[in-house]
Amino acid sequence: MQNGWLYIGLFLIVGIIVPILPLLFSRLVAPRKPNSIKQSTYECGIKTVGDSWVQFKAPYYVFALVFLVFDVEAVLLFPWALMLKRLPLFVALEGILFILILVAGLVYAWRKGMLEWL
Amino acid sequence: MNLLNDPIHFIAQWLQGLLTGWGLSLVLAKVILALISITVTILFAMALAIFLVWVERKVVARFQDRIGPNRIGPYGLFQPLADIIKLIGKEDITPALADKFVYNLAPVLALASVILLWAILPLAPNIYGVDLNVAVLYLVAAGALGTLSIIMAGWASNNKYALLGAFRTVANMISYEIPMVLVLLIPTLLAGTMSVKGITEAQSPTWFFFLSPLGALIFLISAVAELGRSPFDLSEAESEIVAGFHIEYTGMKFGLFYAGELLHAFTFGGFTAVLFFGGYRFFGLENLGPLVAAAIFLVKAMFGYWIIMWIKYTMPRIRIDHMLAFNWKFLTPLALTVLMVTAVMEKLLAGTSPWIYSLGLFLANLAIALATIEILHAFGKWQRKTEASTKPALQAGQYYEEQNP
Amino acid sequence: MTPVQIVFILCAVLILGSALMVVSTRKLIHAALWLIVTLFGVAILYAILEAGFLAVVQVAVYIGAIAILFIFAVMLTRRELRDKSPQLRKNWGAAALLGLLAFAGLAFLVTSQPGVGRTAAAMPDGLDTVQALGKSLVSPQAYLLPFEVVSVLLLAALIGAVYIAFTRKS
Amino acid sequence: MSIPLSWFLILSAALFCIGLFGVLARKNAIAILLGIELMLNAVNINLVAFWRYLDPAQMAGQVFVIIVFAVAAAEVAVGLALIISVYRRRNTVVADEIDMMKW
Repeated sequence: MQNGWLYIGLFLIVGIIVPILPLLFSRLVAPRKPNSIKQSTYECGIKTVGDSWVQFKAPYYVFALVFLVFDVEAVLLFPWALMLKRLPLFVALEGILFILILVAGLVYAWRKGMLEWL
Repeated sequence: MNLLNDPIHFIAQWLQGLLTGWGLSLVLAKVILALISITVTILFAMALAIFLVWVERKVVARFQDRIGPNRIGPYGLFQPLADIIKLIGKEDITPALADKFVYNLAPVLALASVILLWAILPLAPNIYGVDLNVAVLYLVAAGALGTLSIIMAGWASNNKYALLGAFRTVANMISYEIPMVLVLLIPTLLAGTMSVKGITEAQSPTWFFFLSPLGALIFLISAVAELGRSPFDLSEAESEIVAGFHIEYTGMKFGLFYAGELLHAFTFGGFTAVLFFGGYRFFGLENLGPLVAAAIFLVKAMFGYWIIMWIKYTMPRIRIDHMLAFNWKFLTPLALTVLMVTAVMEKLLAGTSPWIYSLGLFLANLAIALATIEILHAFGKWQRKTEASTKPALQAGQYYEEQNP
Repeated sequence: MTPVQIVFILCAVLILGSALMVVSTRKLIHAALWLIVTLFGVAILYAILEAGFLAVVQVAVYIGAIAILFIFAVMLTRRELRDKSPQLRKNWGAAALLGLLAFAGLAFLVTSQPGVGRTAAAMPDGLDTVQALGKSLVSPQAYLLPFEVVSVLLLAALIGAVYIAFTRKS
Repeated sequence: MSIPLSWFLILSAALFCIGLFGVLARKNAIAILLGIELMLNAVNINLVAFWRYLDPAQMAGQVFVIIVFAVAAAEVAVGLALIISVYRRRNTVVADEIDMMKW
């Protein structure tokens, strides 16, 4: 199994090097005449106002939150799904109990109106 | 093993013999071979990405009743090469206020996260990078790197449009990741393994598409959303946030994002084929030889890619609130239901004959689909009724009179 | 030095260096990005330890969800605290001293135990760790109860977080 | 595998102490949570190393790590929600300024 991960590691290294090559090549051949107007922030020709790193609205965070909880849940279900075929029926019911407990959370967020984009 | 039947392994064996013949140790020879195979795989993927630019432009032209590129080379086949030459020759503009390192890393990471998927894609029974026993989760993990690259691009550009686009895309991608991961559980539990090769082999009597058509559908929808393609292409809503997270990227860096998107779409087509349509299997035709199997796989992947393109060029863009509501209030509950029902049905029908097993699962999916449609129907009716009772439709001139009494 | 040891040392340098950047860099968003590097390094460690499932989950959950949540939170709270002001408390020297002392103590404890110089035995033949993990998670004799409790914990976290952060002001 | 167990333990101790330093020394509450993440990861490295070196057939180590993942997710979700909530009321994320409950 370790050999497999070694292969993945090599794949990652080569996979990062290969996209860099055209960038380097482009660096060699492309013209480079920077000036301050060219390098300014592109906002459709209108002058930039204020800091670009603006503050965001809270719903983004709510969705990230619900996502985090369900992502962990789904990932934890993988060992269960893997073994389902080899174990008796009540194992399926355990997984369903696991899912239903979390569905309560989704229902709660829904009822509270947290899934609205407002 | 001979040259005509299985050229790839033939060449690999020959090379290994050559390298050990030079006095290299077996481990080193194997590492060098692995490096060569990795490089070949990645170059193949890149060449495919270039080819996909042409495919995409041709197909969209056909959808829109045009001809598409037809000047350079036969059928305009060399058009992408000309595009690449153009992109390489373009000046690389970096915004003065950008966070340079993160800004340059983001496009590389975006493409690398897609290329990484090719490490586990089984092209044929014996042509695959590595047969991980957690391959299905590996797909999710590589997707996480893609999400990261978008946030990095949006943030490092120091541009409000870019940041807004990145945040929208990420909100969209992470939301649709939930139904996708839930649906990935279905092939896992049907096959009893997480290795993609194992899943392909497990689809020997029936494709998982017939055991779980709803699962395949949800996977396709969430894959389209994951890719940020139309109708879920909020990241680049031209009328609102210009080009989205890659607005500040020029030249080849933009090209990397673009190539990454196309290759990602094709790769997801490939994974749809592997997880639900039997991968390289096609009525025993794959036994003819690895090249035939690889061709079958690529055709299936291209078909999946074609469906993704079909959706892209047919549907209008969806508003962000609709999109998130569609995911959280419809797709996720549906995916959970399908998962639970499949798990129970799988256990109940485990001992029966393959025919009853397949038919039972298929009918269960059909029942869920019908129930869903009925619920949606009733809900729509109810909503229309409540809206009609609370807000009577405006008569002509009524609005004006209300505003100007 | 075997190749695995070299990989381990590179990986350790990556983890510790990026962890130092996490606690010392001035821009909070950079700290979050460095945390991602640390998490990735830890994932590589898991792969070295032949815990493939954990390595992939580390990337999928930690980088794909937790780090993204951090970045979102940084974006949501950045109006007031400018990145120009000092990011460390005044008594950071004491904290650094405490950290060093704790490390010295832990390192002494660890190295003084018998048997820490051992190297790992080969994995037992035919053991698929993911399957063994699945089996122990769902069997009532092993870890079924923690498995279900995790679900309750996540439910509590979801409800709590939604309630705390987003009770709409009336 | 030719790495001594002590290497992993020392690496994890170092990571833990860096995290401890972060928790104690950073002003920003979010940065403090980042430090806690480092500490949790240090614990995880220990758990996985012990699983691998003592008895790979016994899955306790991996199960613990998975539970730590879930706990970390819950902790981050609630912790960041608290920080955001405080930020919306008091307009600050500096831990020292959030002192209303001190007395």
